[in-house]
Amino acid sequence: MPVMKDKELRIVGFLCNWCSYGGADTAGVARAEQPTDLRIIRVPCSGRVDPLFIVKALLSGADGVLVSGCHPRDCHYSSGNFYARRRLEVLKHFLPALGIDNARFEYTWVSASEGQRWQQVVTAFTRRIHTLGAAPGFEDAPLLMKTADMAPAPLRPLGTGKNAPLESLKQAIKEKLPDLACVIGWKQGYDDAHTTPLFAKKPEDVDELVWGPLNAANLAVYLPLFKGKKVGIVVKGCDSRSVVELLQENLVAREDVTIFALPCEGTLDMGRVNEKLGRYNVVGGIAHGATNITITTDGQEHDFSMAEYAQNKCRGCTEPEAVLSDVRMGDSPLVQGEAPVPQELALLDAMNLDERRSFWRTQMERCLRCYACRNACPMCVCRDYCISDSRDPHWMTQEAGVTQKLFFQTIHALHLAGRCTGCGECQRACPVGIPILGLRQHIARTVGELFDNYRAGIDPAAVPPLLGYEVEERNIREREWK
Amino acid sequence: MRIGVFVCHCGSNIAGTVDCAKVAEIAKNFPDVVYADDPMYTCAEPGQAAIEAAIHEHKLDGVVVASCSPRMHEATFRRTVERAGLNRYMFEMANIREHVSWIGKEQQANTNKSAELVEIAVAKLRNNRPLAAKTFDVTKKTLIVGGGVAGIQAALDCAEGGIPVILVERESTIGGKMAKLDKTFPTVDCSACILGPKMVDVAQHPGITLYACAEIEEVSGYVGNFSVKIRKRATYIDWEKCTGCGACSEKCPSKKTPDVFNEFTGTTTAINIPFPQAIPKKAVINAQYCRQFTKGKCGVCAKVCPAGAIDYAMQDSFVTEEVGCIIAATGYELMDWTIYQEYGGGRYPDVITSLQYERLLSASGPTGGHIVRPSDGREPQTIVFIQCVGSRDNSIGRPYCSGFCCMYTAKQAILTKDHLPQSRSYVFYMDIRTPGKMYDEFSRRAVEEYGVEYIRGRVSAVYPDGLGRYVVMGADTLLGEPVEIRADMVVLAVGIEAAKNAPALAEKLRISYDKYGFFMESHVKLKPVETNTAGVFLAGVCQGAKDIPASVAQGSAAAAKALALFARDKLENDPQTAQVDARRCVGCGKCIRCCPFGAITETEIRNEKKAQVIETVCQGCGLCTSTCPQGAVQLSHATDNQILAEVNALCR
Amino acid sequence: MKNATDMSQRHDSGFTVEVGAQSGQKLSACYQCGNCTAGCPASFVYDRQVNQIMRGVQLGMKDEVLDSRAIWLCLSCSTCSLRCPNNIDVAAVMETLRHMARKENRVAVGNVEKFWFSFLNTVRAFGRSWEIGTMALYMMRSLRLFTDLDLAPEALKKQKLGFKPHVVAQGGASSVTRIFKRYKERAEREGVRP
Amino acid sequence: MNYAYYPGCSAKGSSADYEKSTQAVCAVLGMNLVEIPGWNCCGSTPAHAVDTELSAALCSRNLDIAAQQGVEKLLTPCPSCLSNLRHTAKRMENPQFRARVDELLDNPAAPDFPGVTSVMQGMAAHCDANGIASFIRKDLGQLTLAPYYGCLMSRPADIMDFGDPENPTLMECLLAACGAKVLDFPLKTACCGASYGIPERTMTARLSARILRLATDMKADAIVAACPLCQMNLDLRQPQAAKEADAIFAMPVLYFTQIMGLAFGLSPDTLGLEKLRVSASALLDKLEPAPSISKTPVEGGQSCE
Repeated sequence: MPVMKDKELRIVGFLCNWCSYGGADTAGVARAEQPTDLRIIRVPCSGRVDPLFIVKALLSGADGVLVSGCHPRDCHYSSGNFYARRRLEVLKHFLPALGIDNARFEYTWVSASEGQRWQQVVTAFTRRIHTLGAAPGFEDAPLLMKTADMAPAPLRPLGTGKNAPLESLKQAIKEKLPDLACVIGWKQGYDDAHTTPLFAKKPEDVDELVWGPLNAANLAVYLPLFKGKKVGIVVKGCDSRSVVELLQENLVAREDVTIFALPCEGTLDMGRVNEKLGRYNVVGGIAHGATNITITTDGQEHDFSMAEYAQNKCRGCTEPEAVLSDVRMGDSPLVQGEAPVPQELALLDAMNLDERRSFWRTQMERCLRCYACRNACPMCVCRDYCISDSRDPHWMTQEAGVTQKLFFQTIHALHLAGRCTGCGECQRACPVGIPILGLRQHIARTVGELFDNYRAGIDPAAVPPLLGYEVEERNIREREWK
Repeated sequence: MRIGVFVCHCGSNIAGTVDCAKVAEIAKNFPDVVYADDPMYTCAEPGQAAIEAAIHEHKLDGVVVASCSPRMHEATFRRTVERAGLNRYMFEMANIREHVSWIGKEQQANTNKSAELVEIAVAKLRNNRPLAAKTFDVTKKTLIVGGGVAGIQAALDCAEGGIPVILVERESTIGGKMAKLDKTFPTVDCSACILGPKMVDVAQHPGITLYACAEIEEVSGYVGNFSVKIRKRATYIDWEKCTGCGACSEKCPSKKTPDVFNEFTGTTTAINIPFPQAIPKKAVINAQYCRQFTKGKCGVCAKVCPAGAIDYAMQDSFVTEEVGCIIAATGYELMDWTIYQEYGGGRYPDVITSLQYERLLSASGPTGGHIVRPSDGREPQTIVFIQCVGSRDNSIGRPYCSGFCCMYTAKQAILTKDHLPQSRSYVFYMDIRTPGKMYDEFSRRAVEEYGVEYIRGRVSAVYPDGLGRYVVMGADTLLGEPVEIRADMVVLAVGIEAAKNAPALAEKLRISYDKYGFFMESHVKLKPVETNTAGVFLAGVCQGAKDIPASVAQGSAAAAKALALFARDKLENDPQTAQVDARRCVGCGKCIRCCPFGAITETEIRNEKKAQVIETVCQGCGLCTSTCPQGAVQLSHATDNQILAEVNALCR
Repeated sequence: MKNATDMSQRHDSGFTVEVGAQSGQKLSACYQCGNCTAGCPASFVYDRQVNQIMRGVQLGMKDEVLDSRAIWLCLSCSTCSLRCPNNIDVAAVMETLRHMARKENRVAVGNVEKFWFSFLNTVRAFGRSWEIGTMALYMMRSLRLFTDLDLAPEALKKQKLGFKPHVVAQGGASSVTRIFKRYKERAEREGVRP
Repeated sequence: MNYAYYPGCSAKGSSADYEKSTQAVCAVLGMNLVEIPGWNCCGSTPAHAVDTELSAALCSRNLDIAAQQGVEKLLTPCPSCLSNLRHTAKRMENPQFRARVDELLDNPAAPDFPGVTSVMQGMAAHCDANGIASFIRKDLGQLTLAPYYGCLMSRPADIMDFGDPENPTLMECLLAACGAKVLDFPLKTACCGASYGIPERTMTARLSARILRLATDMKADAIVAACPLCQMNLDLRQPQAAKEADAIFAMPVLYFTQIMGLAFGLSPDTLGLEKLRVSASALLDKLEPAPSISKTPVEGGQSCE
């Protein structure tokens, strides 16, 4: 049903049944006059309001969304609003990453007795939305193509790992192998220039293990498949954080996983490597220098220096060593300096809201909705039951529009809030090269800012911030209604 | 689906600013809507009959009523559709009165908005499923925490109603604060004389099991089936053997033990029975002062005990009770008034609390009921009562009124005159709050018959004058002047606060508490005894300031709730609970972590860990549903699809 | 006979708001317990008690409040603020009222202001206060030539008072003089009484 | 150890004895007080009573001088100066206020001011009770003293940071460390009438009389003050107070530094006792040589801070 043209805008409210819905009733009983734009959806608790409902509404044409629950400490369900506060605050920070003005979304607390306050809230919020005007859509945003810059100098010398104690590691793996269903590692792929996952079950399998800059894949993605079995996994520093996050979330049991780690000297951006190699028939050989590798295809030598061809994330990496391991070998590299703002995030930061909408429209038009990003993500443990392709719940339609695709990316990003370790596999897997990592990095930064510099996948005992709360949040301030 | 829509005029309440007929007309175009009408009063008997008739006539399998707030009449209409054979959850409401007609005057906008709200309701209804309550067995037994007058009343009422009671008391005797009082207002009845028989009834009632010196350790389970682990603190005396003869206490050499029962107005022995009417009348050793414990030798009590009940090696022990409901009656404590440095911060011996004064008044108190100054044992001639010490004071974070201080201050002033006819009493007050039966008359008697001087103003400071008396610096705001009184004794009407460990107990019971530690009732006005956890009820001051009759009344009310609960052999749950789709569940336990009620547990299905909802514990908040990334947990009647349908109806 | 105060006529809500804003205090929080009055050491010389001043401010009774002697006799000991159960900095309200009264040239207790200026004049001249100078100036201004004359012999005998002002070295005195000059000029510019 | 020092105007006039004894006692404790150069009057009560910005300008000039000298902590003996300086530092945190004050100054004030604290707290921070006890040469055991802080020292609590605003105990701690018997003096933070002795003599006389009366009734040998104005009201104006109260007072009113000096064996002359109107000779008669220099720790023995 259309809104009343030139008079009303589409404003959706999610109100908890016990306090705010009652507050709105109280306002009504008191005949407290209010603008007519707001449409209220009654939910049991503000904690029931999945942030995705809000994004869904905003992407589908809502001009404003208001969530209201019981005041902190007054939750009918004792703590639902505490969880809501964290999740909605993260969403509030995230919306601008999509190009949506976060003034269009607000959450607040109104008790059943606060009819007057409810009137104030509705009036102020409606006025605010009218000041902002109708929400600009994505479909008609002007096209804008932008790419991320290359990251600045690495924080540690990058290399090819040719001197890593690979043989000792193999020996150590073989010693543990009898107790393990298998050990996950890398082996040579369809040619010398590529690797593929190795699932070593027998000692001779272990001999196939390789180590070096071609081991870009994050093998933690396979761990949940072995849930309940004892397995080993070989990790780079970044991979180890995914393993820790899986441990934090009970998706893998600590006693079931044996972590083998070598210090990582960086991995290659295979996208650019493949681009340079071009089409070829046969790999003639591959030579590892200290800081470069040389791949010979069809008799022609291609030199790839780590300094130039390493993945962006490796340059900003401050954790080349595993944050948690059972077997660790090799010398610790010296990391100097602070992690820079990741390039994909810097790209987003440099744009205003209009540009971001244009940017995402442009990128989403290229999206094939192939779900490679999801399948590569070690945190996407829903697998066959991802809500983006289910009927119950039925979050997404099969329509191939820009907003549906962006909504899928939002589902992925919000489901990763406080969980994403920034391994970048989603983006690496994207066949059309959409810098979707920026959305995850944006949320990770927000989570760090709100929750005491929390970083996912560091401490196996840490409670992921969106699965917990503080009665008095240190960094979340209630916004006043004037 | 066949949906019927009823757009209520509510007289002119809705129809005044909403074109109800037009809304009904628009509604006919919504998917699955086969019937729409706009009755004058839908909730009235003819209105309800019309709905029932329409259900039969048009073979409706879902009904939307657009009228007032669902908080008003959802239950009414659910019963209506149920009478006509529909499942009560195949019904939705659109609130076009409180949220539309009463808050805006423009008919066009209101009509449009009403139609949209009906559309949302229809969209939701199309996703509704019939829900059925589950039944389960109950353990017909009540556990009461706290043996003050509220807990005692609740225990006796439950037991009389045939429900066995477990009464858990932290101290070594029941009786609570009331047992310490000398007289009660407004009748000036002897407190011990009216409470004593009730305490004896508790001891003698076959249906009541009393654990004194005991505290709640752990609570698990849900309404009808709680399991409560109780810690029985070591008393160092085998109560099975102790006869309460008091021989031990007579001979105990540690005579300087602070007397908790007497509010530290005197001392007692390290082994003692708090007062003669104590229930259970059993001795307890205070290990902090007992020489056997502090010096490692003594053993006098063990030698003199005729029953051989002394056991210095006793340890805390535990007992677990299965009960169907729990009544919290943990009472209150006085706030720590010594933060008031301007009243001496506890340094002046003759500046005492009202409860200490109560012990001085009491014949069983340390002075045998003689009012004397703690400093020198002399009878005071001038006594100043200061009200609102620690009440209605924002500067110390206690904005609330403690409720009964006005009355007991009047009582104490009256009793003072009875004890010491020559004395003069002054009461500094801000407001006199006496809204009870015969209460104001009583406080007027203090003024008119007993000559108590009431002075309207707060006291700024109290200090010793160096000559044995105290200077009380106050104001008489009616006079518009500061006033000063040389007093022999100052009695502070100290404000109340929740029992120290009330928040810890609330966490165990999974009930809410306010920032002062008082337990939250389920609804301020309409559910003052219930809590947000089904099967946990409140009685007495633990829920908020109240006097003895109100505490007793709430104790009885809580008992009535328990008896009503147990009147049925089986309980039904509210079917609006979370459901787990085991196929979708990956067993990550995020829902278990977040559930505020511990209603989700881990189970194993074909060797895989899965979440499982205990439907009787689930309160239906839906936090799990918004937490589960796979959408594997869905809150019935507020599923993702139901809410999405509403969002989609609005945003397209 | 005095007529009843017509509250509807008396209420100058602008005054209430202004006092609240300048003092930074929430005046509506005052529930008239009288604690400020009870503890005020100067109350016995007041024409209106502190709680009455607070009530007057709440009711917007500007003239009654600004013309009261009490706001001039307040010792600024802040006992009232310390013990206020509603966290109102009553002393700050009193000081605000004094400032407002001064700026409107309503000085109910002239001697107090005369004493302040006598004191400040010595500071302006020498950079530091000078007791004898202050006294001399005050006696001239207030025409109370015998002020504390009873103390003089003892004070002089004990050499309690310096006959010569203490002048701040390093040009400090003139620097202080300039502070006063700028203060006065600015007040005149802003049209308030310095 | 050197300490930056702001003596306040009365140190150069009516409270020269406070200044003298402060210097002498600090010297014994090993505290060298160094006046900041070119300091001016803080404006005292008249300045802030007239205008907060004027008061702040006068104080800021001093704080600015200290800041230019690189001072981290400035000591002052006078509670009124302390109050004004600390209030100013607090108010200058507000940028609008600061801008208004800067307009009055020759140069804009330094962005960060040093902390200001009382000499009394400075002593307590410098040495603990045992440290003080080690300097004792005279036994004060026969003296019963009424500590009196006045109203400014401890409040407002958030500005002054001087312990409980109703019941500060630092002076008690120092006096006890010196071996004296210290009364729990209830009017220790009551107001003495401040500078109203001149324009409203009756008020000051009545308020001072109240304090003198209580100390007399509590059988104090002396009132111990920490504020020049309080001392003057209670001592020099004692006859005025007595007349107002229709009483006879003979209550010596000493500065706490004078008492400490006596305990340390300093001569009455060094401590400026001759400046007292009410003679302290009765006190001096009660002093006895300390039997031996106490090495046993004072009860509590810990820091007075």
